[in-house]
Amino acid sequence: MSAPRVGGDPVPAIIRLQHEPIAIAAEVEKLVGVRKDVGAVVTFTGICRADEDGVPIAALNLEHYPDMAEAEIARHVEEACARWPLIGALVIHRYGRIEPGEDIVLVATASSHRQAAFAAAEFLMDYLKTRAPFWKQVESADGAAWVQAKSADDTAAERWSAPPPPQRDAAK
Amino acid sequence: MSAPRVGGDPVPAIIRLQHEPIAIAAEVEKLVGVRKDVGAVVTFTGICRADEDGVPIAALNLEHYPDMAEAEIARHVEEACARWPLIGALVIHRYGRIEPGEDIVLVATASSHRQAAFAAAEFLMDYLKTRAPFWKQVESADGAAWVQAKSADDTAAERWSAPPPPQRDAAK
Amino acid sequence: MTTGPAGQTTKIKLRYFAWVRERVGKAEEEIEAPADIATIAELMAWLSGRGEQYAYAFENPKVIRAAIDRNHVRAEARIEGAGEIAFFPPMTGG
Amino acid sequence: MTTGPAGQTTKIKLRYFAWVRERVGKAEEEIEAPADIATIAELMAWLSGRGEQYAYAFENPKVIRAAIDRNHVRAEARIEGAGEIAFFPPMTGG
Repeated sequence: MSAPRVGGDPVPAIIRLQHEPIAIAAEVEKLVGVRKDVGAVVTFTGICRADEDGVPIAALNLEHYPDMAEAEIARHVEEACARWPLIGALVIHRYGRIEPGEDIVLVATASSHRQAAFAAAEFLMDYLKTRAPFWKQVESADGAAWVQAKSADDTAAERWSAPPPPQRDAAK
Repeated sequence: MSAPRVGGDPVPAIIRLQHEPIAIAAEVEKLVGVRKDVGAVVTFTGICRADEDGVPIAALNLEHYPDMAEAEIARHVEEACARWPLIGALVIHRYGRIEPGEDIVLVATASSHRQAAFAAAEFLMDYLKTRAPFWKQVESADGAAWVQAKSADDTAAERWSAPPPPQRDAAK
Repeated sequence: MTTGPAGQTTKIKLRYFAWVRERVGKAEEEIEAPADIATIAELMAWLSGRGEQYAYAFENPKVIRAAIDRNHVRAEARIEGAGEIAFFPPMTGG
Repeated sequence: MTTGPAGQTTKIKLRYFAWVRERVGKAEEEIEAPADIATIAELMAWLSGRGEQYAYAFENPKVIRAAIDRNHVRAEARIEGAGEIAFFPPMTGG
């Protein structure tokens, strides 16, 4: 999806699954591009920690459902664009083997005002955690183990089920 | 302030006022550094828009109270570190003449888990908007005009006056 | 999903991910299921009876998520007309 | 802030920012104020009487913010012992 249309207004969106490391600065630059009405950019970077629940890990292996993951992310980017006045949105998710310190996921949102950019980035992350078909397996000295889904992530995603509060007026 | 101590735990913090453009990628890299427990990094970049309330602008001129601004930001970074389990926090604010498309401010927060990083970045931005001694003047074809403070920014900052909700358990 | 010659079986393309894939022992397969299996829940119950590995994979069907043609569906969703059905654990991306 | 020789005036270092600075016509100054001025609000009222520019700068004291020694204070804050007092409009940073 390169430009979901919401109310006739095209919002540039970048959605990509890749094994390669994410060139964060370059990706964000592409997102903001030549638009002159961007006042706020929020980025979220998910990074592979060196331990999981106190156990040192060698790597994460990220399995995904290729045909579904991109479509599922695209649906949520469209929903974010319908909920908030975004100028751009970006989701890049890696798969395969990822070592501690490496980036796993990048979400970036651009808007004229900061509240929309913050809310949309949180919304996208909460949905990625609970709805995007990715599964993490931890490699450690004990062998390989699948990461358990966390109920706190479901709780975080559920708060978006209520209708969004009315937009506050312009505060960048 | 390079390491506010909260409960004996030093949190690396970078606070800087400068006229020069902000090297975002390099600054964030410094923040995360060699820490292996960072699982989430949120950045907020405030950018000079090409128009203010529909009027095309030539530039923003940012005046500040040098001795006070850094101290005021440092107090709020310390408060953020006391409220959320941060691994690092960064605030870089520019002053002087800034043209459309240029960055004005960078806030970055690092944590093991995403909710803390998001909340702390929003908290810092809300406070910068309402408490940090900076004043924006808009240069346009009509001359120079001081930007009015927005009541929506005060409302946004006030929501942090209530005690923070209890930490949800670990969801990166 | 296509109905078999006598109307008694249907061909279904299945995909498995993460530990469901590991327990079943394969990433995808095409199966012939009785034509009277109408829902995801019924399909999981029927798969459980196909052998030890399937019984292990589907031992706790409440935790298994499913998708029909790349859309999340609930256990009570009807499978008629499905091109591809996937089973997997709760997602842990992001 | 130091009390003058007869105890009747106090020396105060003042700083002005943004449109307060523009209206007053200077960024900082040292003044001698009557010693009975106890609060920020009283200081603003007294400054208003120092001439047209001050009257213009402080015409609506409710919108003026103040800091004593680089800490935000309210209009009713006492100025005794202040090293530096600043007046400015609501902040618009970030």
